[in-house]
Amino acid sequence: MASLADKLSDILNSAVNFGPELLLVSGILLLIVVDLMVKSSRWLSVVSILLATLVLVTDAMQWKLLENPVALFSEFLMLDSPAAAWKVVLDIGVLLVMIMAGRSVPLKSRGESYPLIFTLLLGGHLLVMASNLLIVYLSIELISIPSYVLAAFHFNKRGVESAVKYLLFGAVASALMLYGMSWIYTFTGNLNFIRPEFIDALLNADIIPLTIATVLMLSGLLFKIAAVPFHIWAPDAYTSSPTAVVALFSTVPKLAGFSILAKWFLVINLFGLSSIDWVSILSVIAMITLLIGNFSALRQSSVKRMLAYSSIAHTGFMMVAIVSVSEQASRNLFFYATVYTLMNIAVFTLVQLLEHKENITKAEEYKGMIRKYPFTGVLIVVLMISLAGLPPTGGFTAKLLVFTSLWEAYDYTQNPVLLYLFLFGLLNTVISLFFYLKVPFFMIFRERSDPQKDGEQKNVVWENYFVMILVLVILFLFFKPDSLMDVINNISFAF
Amino acid sequence: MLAYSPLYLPWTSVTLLSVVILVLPFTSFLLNTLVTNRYARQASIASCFFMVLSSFISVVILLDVMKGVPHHSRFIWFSAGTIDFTAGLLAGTAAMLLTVTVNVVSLLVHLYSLVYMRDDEGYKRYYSFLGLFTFSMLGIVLADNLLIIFMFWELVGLSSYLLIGHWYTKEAAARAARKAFIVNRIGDAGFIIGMSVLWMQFQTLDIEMLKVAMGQSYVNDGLWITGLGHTLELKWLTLMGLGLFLGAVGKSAQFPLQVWLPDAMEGPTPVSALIHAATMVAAGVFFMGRVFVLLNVEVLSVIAIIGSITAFMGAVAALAQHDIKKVLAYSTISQLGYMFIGVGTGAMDLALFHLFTHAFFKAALFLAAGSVIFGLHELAHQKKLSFDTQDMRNMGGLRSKMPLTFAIYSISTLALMGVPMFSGFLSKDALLSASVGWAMTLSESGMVWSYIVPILAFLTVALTAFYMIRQVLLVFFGRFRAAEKMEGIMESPMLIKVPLIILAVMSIGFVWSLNPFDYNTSWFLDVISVPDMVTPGVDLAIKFEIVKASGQYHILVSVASVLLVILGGALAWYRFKPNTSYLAEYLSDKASSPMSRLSLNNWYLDEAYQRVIVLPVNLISRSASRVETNVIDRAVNVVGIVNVLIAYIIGWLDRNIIDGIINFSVFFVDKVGVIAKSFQRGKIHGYIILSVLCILLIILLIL
Amino acid sequence: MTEYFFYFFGGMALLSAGFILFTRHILHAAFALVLTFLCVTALYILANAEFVAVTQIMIYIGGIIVLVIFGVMLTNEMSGKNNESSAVNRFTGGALALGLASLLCYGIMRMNLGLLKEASDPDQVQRLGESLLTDFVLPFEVAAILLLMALIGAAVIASDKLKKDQE
Amino acid sequence: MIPLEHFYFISAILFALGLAIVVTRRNAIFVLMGVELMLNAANINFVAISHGGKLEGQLFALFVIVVAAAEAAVGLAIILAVYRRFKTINLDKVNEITD
Repeated sequence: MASLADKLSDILNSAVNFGPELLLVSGILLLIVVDLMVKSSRWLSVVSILLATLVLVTDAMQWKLLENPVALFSEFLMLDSPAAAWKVVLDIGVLLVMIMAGRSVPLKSRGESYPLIFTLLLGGHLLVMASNLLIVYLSIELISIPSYVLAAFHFNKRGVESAVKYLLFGAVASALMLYGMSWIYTFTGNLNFIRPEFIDALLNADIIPLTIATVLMLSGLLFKIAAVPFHIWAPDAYTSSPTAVVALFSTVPKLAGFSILAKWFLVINLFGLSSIDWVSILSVIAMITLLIGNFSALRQSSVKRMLAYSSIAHTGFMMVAIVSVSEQASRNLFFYATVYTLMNIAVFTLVQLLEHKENITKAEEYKGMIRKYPFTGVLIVVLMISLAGLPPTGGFTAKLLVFTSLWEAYDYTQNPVLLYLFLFGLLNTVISLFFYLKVPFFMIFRERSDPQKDGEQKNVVWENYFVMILVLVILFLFFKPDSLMDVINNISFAF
Repeated sequence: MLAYSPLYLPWTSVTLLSVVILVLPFTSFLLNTLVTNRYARQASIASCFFMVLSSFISVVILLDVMKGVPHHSRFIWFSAGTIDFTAGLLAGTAAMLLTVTVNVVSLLVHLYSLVYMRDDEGYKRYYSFLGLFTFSMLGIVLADNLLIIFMFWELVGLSSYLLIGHWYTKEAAARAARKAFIVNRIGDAGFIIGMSVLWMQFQTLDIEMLKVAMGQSYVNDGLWITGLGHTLELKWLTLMGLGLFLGAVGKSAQFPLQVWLPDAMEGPTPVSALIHAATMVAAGVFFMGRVFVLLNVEVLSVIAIIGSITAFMGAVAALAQHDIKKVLAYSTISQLGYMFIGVGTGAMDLALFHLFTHAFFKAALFLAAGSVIFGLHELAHQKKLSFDTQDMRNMGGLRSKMPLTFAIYSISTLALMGVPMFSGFLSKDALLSASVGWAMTLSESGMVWSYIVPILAFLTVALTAFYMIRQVLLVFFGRFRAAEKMEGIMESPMLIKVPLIILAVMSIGFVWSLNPFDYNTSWFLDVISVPDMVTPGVDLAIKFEIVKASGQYHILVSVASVLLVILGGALAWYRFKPNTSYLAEYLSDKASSPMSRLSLNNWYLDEAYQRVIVLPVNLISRSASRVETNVIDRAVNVVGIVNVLIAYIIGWLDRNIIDGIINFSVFFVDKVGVIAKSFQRGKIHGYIILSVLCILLIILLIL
Repeated sequence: MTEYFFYFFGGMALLSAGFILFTRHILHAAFALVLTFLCVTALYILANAEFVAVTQIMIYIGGIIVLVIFGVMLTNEMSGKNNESSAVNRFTGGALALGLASLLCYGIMRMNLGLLKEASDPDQVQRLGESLLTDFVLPFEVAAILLLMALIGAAVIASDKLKKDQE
Repeated sequence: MIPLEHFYFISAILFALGLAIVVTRRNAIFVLMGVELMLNAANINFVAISHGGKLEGQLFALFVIVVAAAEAAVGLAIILAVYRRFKTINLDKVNEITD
């Protein structure tokens, strides 16, 4: 039993490595105060972007300086290089969303949205570092509760409807997860799931209650990453929330969920010793997720709803990396996550732009837009190609890497389910083309219904340049994936 | 893990020059995209110069590689774990020949379009997409790696999609573009499957490396084992070949995916000449050449049969078309079928030979057809007439007004029919001989079905002669039918004539062989040779037998094919020569026998696909989304049925025990109301039920 | 003696929860919920967790229940309709819950947990408090932020003035 | 003494009852109550099990109670907002999103 003094000094020592999060918390408080004092939303926006940049920089520095994994706060958190890297990705996501929110009327009209988004980011930070079930639960709630509120930010009928459904569905999912946790705690007597005794205890537990508990526990994580069967909230929430919020939902919580799922998957798999074939189970879930995501996207008329299903399908692709269980697969997942963040936020920025300027939401309403917004149109085409995973974009490289690691996993284990997943995933890539290219098709090959004098009209908007930078990065990641891979290769996923 | 890893190969002057060839069209694409509309004309002229330069460089390189040494450069693109992804450039003889062809035809199309597309409002866009297309086509040709080829393959698909849909305001053009795109996707699925099997087995997609690796692999006890010990079942080898072939089927419009090519004629005519005659459709054949050594016997047989079926079906479909370009489109399909016969019978060199001869005379035909359309269009414009300028029923007698176009059309027609002294005769004769030799050899080992290939090929010769003579007669002979007088029609301007003349010259037999009656003397076949098959299970001895047999029957084949040409041509002359009653009937739409309807509608393939594929797919995707959104309602149906059932049972008890029929009716109506109400219900409950149910099911499945 | 208390309170908790399931009157349900929580509190005490029990009473019964009743008052009564609430999915929902319960019970029977630990230690509350501010300081602070943001979020949503132009 | 299993049985049944309330009641407040019951059920487990005098379970339960309060606050606020716009909190009738 450590003495009180030891415990207090542990807290102080941990606080040193907790800089980015402390910064975040102070930033949240600052934003609340600024919101109360300043009327103009511009200042809030500026402060938010600054804060996001600062957090990004501190996280990046932390990652760079980190040598060995550090346990923080009585081993509640484990700051290792994957966690540090994931935090950077989440920060990038939030920074981009903050920039994008510059055009989001609903977010700007209520200053509370900014602290809420940063709270969500804080939850993400804690979740990627979590090594304790309690922190997993708390940080998932810390992500969820701001999400429920943000989903309602249109404050119209559809907005609050989607919020209430999201809330009830999320509450049930987290209750299921909690119940699973209570059983797991029963078996292990320990909340710290990266300790060897935790794994030992799980190995000794009776298989039937263990299975029940693990699956219940998984449901909460599947909810966060929007995988089948906990994906149903996504289309409704995406359709009715402000677009900037959708961009946020589709990236930050999902990626944080993936990082913890990747960690947790190793635990429930008991590092390969489990008598239950979790790899196959998750592979089947991934296949169904791909199937439902892609096939349902085919028939959607609303662009945001289509992108919701597309993000479900991307969940399936990222799960491919998780079931491949290898260090390289984790790296490839990381690559995928980075590219996914960039392209998803970029495409939502343009969707938001057109929604704002032209008040259009449906794919067929995009007809002829390339003549009014030639630059925007070209960017959308590139982004859709990237989302579909075609060359020459980073989306292609990401898919290629993920499937490479899946193939290696199959080659190593000879598990036929992985082979089916491999072929099924490839097939789905082809299918996904049809809906991704629907919007470009309407933009290019259909005349506008109100042919005004276009062309002379110069539509110079900052979004074009913002997205252009993102697109250039995406293209760059195709031609020079090593530039990112070299950075990722420094992450030690040893666990 | 052991893996085949391709080595780094440094850049050489030749490969760097090849990069320049790639860069020039891409620059043209960028230039035409970026300039403002004011300078569109200048930009397009600059593009023509780029193409001149590019053609010149490619000829220089061709002369260099014809000495026999291919140039290959390769660098490591990126690595994932232990695996290196490479990319590189391979300038071999076949590749450079095709590079020259692509560049030259593209140059001629660039020049031709300066006039043809002069007044089009999408002029700038048109030139920029031409540049993009040329760039991506050259990419396919020069890449050394299946993955890179696939990328350019996609890019070719994209740019052809954009070019077909050039006149996107026409509903038909937009639909044709989409159709081409979708059909090509099916082919891509095959390509991906083929690539993934190769990847599974060898962990590399570098073609040179694959050749080595494939040569080291062997078959043992139904298993396909690589030199490094990776094992797959033998069926994967066949599946790989079929997958790659499916990719080629999509691009080269072979049965059963040929439906997109006729519709693609909605694009501008020069585009049809470039894409749908000379280059893009040839990509499939060329690609088969690249992976030829990886194919096994089963796949080759499938290729031969598909090729012959396509050749025949395409020729039949060309018989009764009204549209001048559609005849040529179906003819292209049919000729591509010939090339695949060549691939399938192992005569890869002959297939490439036909590819090149065909590229020139078909481009000439398309551009000449464009000249005709252009002339009629000018007429319609001047006289304010409105008629379909592509419908041959509106043409006739143009010989006198467009003598040069007529001459060129005739030359290329003779080449296409395979008349001696013209290029088509050489290559077609060679392919026919090869198919005969193949069938003879195979039938010796009991495979009599193989005769289907030469039989269909020979039938196609007669059909080809028929539809081409018919077309020439309808367009250039007889009386002009669209208007009273044909005064407005004039020969096209110089910029259109020059490309036509160049292409026509390339259709003369002497250009290709000193002795225009014997393909064996062709310089082309000296520089191109069939790559040695390395696939396990291929018996090289059979190949020699095939070659021997084709040599034996060569004279017989030539005579037979000439006779068939005369037969077909004579039949067409008899029917469509000016002032026959049949012609009159045809023009008044009375001669529509079931046979000609079958031909006109391309064997009703579109309709069949509509029924067999499109409708079910619609059904599936509709029900997928319905299940997704309404799955709960389905569950409610079940609940409703259970409710009715319970209601019925209770009702039955009611009726029997309390003797209350009236009571029952009241009860029943009440229940029906409840059921009806239960349909309009909050989905959220259903969502939660469904999710929890899935979780329970997963648990039960595990236990 | 404690056994009787245990089964009594356990039974009461289940009965009152079952009442919520079947009652049509929302206020009755709210009161039944109070009863359930109280019985659960008793179970906590029987399991020697006095501090948790007190927290349960203070937060749930003092806070959440009041919130729920406020919600009931604010929503249901204003429309002048009766505050009944009908049910859906009786069969599927019931079957699902039954299935879940039996699955869980089956799992529990395989668990082999032993008996409840005898007697509590007297300085439990002190240890809890110490833990909260040392070992558990991180979750403690996180919970604080969670509550703050929930407060702000609830205020944002609840204070929203209905815009006139909305549907 | 009381077998621990009996705590777990009660918690399991309470959990299932909570779920049943969630999936069968139309009224959003009822659904919220169901969720609260489910959380409470999990808490019973956490409190009942004690591993060698460690208090982790109890502490976990405390945090769950806090989270439940936060969730209830946000949930009721959203339900209120729903009521303002739809004039009902019957989840069946809250059905604007149809695609």
